[in-house]
Amino acid sequence: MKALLVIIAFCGIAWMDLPDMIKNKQWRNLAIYSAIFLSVLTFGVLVASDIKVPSPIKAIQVIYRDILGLSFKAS
Amino acid sequence: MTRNNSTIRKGALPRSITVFGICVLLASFLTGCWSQRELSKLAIVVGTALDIGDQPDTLKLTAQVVKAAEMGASAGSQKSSSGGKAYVNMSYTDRSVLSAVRGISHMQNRRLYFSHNKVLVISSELAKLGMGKGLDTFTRDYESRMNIQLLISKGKAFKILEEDVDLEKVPSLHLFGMMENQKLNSETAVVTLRDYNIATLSGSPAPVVPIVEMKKDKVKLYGTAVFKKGKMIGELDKSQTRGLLWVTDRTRGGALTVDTEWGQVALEYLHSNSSLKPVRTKDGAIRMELTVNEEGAIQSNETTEDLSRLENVEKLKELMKEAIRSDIENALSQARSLSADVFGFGEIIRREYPKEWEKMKNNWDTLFPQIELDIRVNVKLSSTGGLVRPVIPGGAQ
Amino acid sequence: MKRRYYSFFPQNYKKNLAALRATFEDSSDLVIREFSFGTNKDKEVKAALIFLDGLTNPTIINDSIIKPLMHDNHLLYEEEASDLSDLDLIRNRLLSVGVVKTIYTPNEVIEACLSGNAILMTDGFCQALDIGAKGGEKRAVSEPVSETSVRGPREGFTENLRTNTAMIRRKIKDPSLKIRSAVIGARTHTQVNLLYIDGIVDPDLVDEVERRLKKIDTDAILATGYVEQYIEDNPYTPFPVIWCSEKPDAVAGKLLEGRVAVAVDGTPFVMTMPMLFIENFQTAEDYISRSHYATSMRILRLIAFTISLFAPALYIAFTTFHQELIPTTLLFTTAASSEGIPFPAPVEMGIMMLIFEILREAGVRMPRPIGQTISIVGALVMGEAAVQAGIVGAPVVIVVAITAVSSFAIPFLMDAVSIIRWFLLILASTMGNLGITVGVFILLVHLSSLRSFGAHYLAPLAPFQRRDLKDTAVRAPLWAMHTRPRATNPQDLKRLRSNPPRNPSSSEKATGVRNHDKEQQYDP
Amino acid sequence: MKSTGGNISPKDLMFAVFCFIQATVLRSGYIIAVTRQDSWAMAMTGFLFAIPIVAIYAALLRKFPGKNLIEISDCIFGPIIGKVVSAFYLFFFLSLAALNAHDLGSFVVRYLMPETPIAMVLLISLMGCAYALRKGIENLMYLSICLSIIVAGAVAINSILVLNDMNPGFLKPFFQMDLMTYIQGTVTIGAVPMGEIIAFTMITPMLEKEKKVLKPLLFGLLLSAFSMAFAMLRDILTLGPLVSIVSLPSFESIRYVTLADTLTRMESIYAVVLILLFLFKVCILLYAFILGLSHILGRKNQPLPNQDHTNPSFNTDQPSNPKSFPPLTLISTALVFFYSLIVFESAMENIDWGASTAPFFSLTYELLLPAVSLLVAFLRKLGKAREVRE
Repeated sequence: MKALLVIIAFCGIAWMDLPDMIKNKQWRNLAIYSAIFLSVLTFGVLVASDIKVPSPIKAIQVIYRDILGLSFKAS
Repeated sequence: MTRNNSTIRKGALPRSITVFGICVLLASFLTGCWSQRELSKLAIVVGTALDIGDQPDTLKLTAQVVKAAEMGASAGSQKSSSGGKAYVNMSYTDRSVLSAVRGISHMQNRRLYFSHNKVLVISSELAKLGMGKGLDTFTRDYESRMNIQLLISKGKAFKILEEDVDLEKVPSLHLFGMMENQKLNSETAVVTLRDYNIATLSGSPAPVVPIVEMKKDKVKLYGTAVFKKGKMIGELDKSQTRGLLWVTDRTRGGALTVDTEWGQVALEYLHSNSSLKPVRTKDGAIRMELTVNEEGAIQSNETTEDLSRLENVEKLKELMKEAIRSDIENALSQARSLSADVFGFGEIIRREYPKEWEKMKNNWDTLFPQIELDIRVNVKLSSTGGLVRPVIPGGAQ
Repeated sequence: MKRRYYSFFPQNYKKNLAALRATFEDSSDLVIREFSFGTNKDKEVKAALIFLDGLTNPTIINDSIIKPLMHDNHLLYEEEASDLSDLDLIRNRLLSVGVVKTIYTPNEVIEACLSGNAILMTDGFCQALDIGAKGGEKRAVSEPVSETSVRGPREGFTENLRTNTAMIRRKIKDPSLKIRSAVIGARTHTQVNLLYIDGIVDPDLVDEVERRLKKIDTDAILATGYVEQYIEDNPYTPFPVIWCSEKPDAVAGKLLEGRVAVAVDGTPFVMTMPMLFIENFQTAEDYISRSHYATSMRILRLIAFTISLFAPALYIAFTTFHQELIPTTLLFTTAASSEGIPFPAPVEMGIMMLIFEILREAGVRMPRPIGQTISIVGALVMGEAAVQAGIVGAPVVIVVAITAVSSFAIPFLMDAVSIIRWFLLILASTMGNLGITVGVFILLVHLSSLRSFGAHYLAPLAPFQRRDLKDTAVRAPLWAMHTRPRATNPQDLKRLRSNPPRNPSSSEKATGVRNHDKEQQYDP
Repeated sequence: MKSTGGNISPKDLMFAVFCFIQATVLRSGYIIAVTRQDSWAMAMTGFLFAIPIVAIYAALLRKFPGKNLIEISDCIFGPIIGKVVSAFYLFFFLSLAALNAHDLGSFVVRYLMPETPIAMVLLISLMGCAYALRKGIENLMYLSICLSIIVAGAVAINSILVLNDMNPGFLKPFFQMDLMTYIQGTVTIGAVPMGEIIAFTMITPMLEKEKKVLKPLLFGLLLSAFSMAFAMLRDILTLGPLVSIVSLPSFESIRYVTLADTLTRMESIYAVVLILLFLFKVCILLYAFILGLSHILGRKNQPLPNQDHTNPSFNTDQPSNPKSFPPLTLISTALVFFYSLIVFESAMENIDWGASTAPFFSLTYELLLPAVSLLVAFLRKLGKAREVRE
């Protein structure tokens, strides 16, 4: 259900962005755009369908705190 | 981002308007049932009472809910009032405050709404067992505020909310107004949840909360409850409470009747301020120095003596000083016997002498009764009110 | 689109007339008055005066054109009188009319005819004379309906372009007030004038306005609003980005601030541009009344704007999301009035707002006496009855009423506000305070992104221009507003010659004695 | 017309910095929990800590006038390493945008609309941001002074209203904690809210006088430091020891406002201002991300997307420049939306991150990378050396 909403929203985004590029025949931009569009769409669908996507912030925290040892002690 | 007029002219803007509009509309349908609370679906709580439940380890929560229609009737609404009570008390017994609230909503078609909660009454039995359970919910919850009035009841707390009120329509509002009014009397320590929390968090935690009791369907202020480690351990009576207020600079006014050689004279406290300072003596011990500056007035004179004479004024001043000093000493001895730092000596020492405090804080309970308090009272009697001399028979001659 | 023009037959008078008749076929208001004149019989000249009845002034036609030709030719010198067929002679010696022009093409004939001139064609010539005989019925100058003034001038523009420009000219007696002219509309041939003060206005601005006017390619311009929609920068904004007024003094004021005015024939409104958002809150009266009063009125209008924009949304947000914000006692009353109302608060509000909009529209379009009845029926009866019947709560009626009254205090923004109000209402009823905040954010960014002929719409506020704040929420005394607003980028920034500006009393103190002497000298 | 279209005055930039940092006042809870009643001083020391950071940005921007951070690192490190460095920056901007959006969302959910899912809150807020970005960042920057006035007014009014509840005793004892605590406070304030103005290095090429960067940035920072210290003082004075245990001190302190029993509970009004500021901040960060992404993906030697419309109203009929950048606004906003949804699972994680790792994470991008860039530029003798010497 939520994933469906995400897809609908992305259709809206595409509807707003694509016509200009197609009209102006910017095929390179279109290709880049589609690549980003699809990856964000995948990301969004994953988030929306409650599949646990690990937060990059978590990874950074592990790198900084546990590997580099850089962290303040939380009060 | 790249604002381009030619595209806008050709219809990119209508497109974004369409999409935005659809999104807002969708959002409105989706959010419709989330945070929105219709006024007519709310039960506005204005007072809460906490008692010990009948089962072990439970508490009984009583919420006083206002019947808006009855309240509104006075404000000129067309709806006729049925003449009934303007409030309903709802109770539920459960293991925590939150589950009791949920319990009440199981029985009602409306949701309890705590944002306008004004007073929280806790029964002394519960207070003696420990306050933490109830208060944390009220502090943490986003709906409830920290400026609600805190009260301890002698006897059952929910009884307090069933007070027979005359001028107000709802007991809780009456209680709230009553507490606001006490600032002028200076015989009650008016304590909000925030004050209680700050006192608890301070260096020497011994918060106080006023006590109320029911007498013949009317609520009466009784004194002050003293807490330590979240449990009620004792009480201060009215004079001791006033002493406490003198020390903590919270006296705002009040009346004092003194017995003079000529008879009774009523004095009024007009303006007062006090300062409490820790002083380090030569041997390294810390004493407290209290200076009370008081400005008073003669309020009534039942005697035939001319009180405007300066030597009489001096006598009255002495009596006033004595009264203040005895209030403070009373309070101090009670605090010492309870070993509870209700005055916040510890906190003041922590602020002024943090290093010494580090050493003292661990055995503060034993140190506190030994802390000396120097009391200095300065009294001024500034006026004799509207009369210079009393009305005495034949006084005009 | 191209008109079907007849071709001019050189020197063939009869054919020309016939062709003209064919062009104006089925136009019963066309008058072709054929006559002949001359001093001696064999040299009589056949001529025709062509005009559209109703557009021309009969007095000019009779007394200044036909009469001199037919009766006054004895006043000519003899050698002239012998040959009257010379058009230049007629033009120079006979016609006692101010504006006479020789024209050569059939297009010009038709255009002149349509714009209310009389055309004199004589036999044997391929030219014609375009004689200014404009006239016909027109409304007298009267007090403007849309803006009334207490202390200011009471005259308002009329539908006649020349009258309008004359009124402005009468205010600004300076040759540097320029009036450029253009004709727009393939069918309507509407005369459009562009006014500006040379030396104050930014020349680029004039060129830009003219360029945009020339770009208009339409067949009809019937009012200022038509031109406005063709030349404005942001077609999709609800806010007015071109200012217009019915009052010559207001327009003159705008011209003096370095703006360009566009007057369109047939409308009693003159537009000025560029427009700033703050102009919605300014009235001509502000500059006439004392500055304290004007300032308080400005602030009042700003408050009215805020109320009429946000009141319904805030009411909904407060009563359905943030009840903690309502004072306890007020909450009880509000809750009491919403007991037993069948609709959720946003729907309730929507219904009342809809009713109000309908009432307003009905009141505006109806003749005035009926309009009043409608407002009484609507406001009193419906509001009261709706509350009595328990359809809406009394607070909602109050809020809508406040909203309505406030929106009347800001007539320029009324249209914009009445749309945005709905947008905010929807946001508030879905997201409460957050919705309103996001709405405000969008509104601010939208306003900030608007441009009116290159000027930032939100100008003295965003981009912030401290020195221009003197004429925003505060209306500083005139002597303190010594510069024109920078947003219009005027060539001549200084309004006052004396620099730095002085409080009049302080300058009087300095030269007080001398002034006093002078005054006495001139006193009779 | 020679209007200021597309050009941002130094004053605008200065107040934009103020608004940008002011949004983070809410997050002062991280520091107040550590340095307690001395936190107000941390705002000032944090400012001192931020001065060298800002100086590095200013030096970089001076060396490469008219270029933004991404272009500068391209210049310094060459096309390949430059891209990698740029990607790091981009990740930082993206994370900051997501973190701030999450802050906004969790704030609204916790205090204004507890039953609404955070996704809806983020959606509507980010829609507002996307709209602003499509309209052009300069329009937002123009608003900064107005916004600052509103903010200052709101803060002043609220502070006056809580004046009655203040107790100066709460400030004592002064400076009695470990030195380490104060260093932590200083670094946290210097890095987390203040250093984040690195996002403005993406906007400075749009400045009216692009060389005058240091002054507005520094004065903006100073202004924010003062106002932050002021807000913290207010919170400490009103909340006392409570200040270190409540989650949002500056919000909690305003909940005490009681004026004549009617003007109570002003915090929803204050919340409006805070949300506005958050939207402003997220917009700036998002813009930095989008512009950077466009630069990485776009073709070389093309004009900046915002510079070819210096005066948008007057070239309505001219053919627009062929856009060399794909329209990334909406899709990037969507990315931030999903990122901020997953960024933290709970408020506790958020607090832990903010207090422990965030300063170091931020400093890597705010101090380390620019400093290395500057060093490399010096070694490779790039940029306008003459200007640096001045």
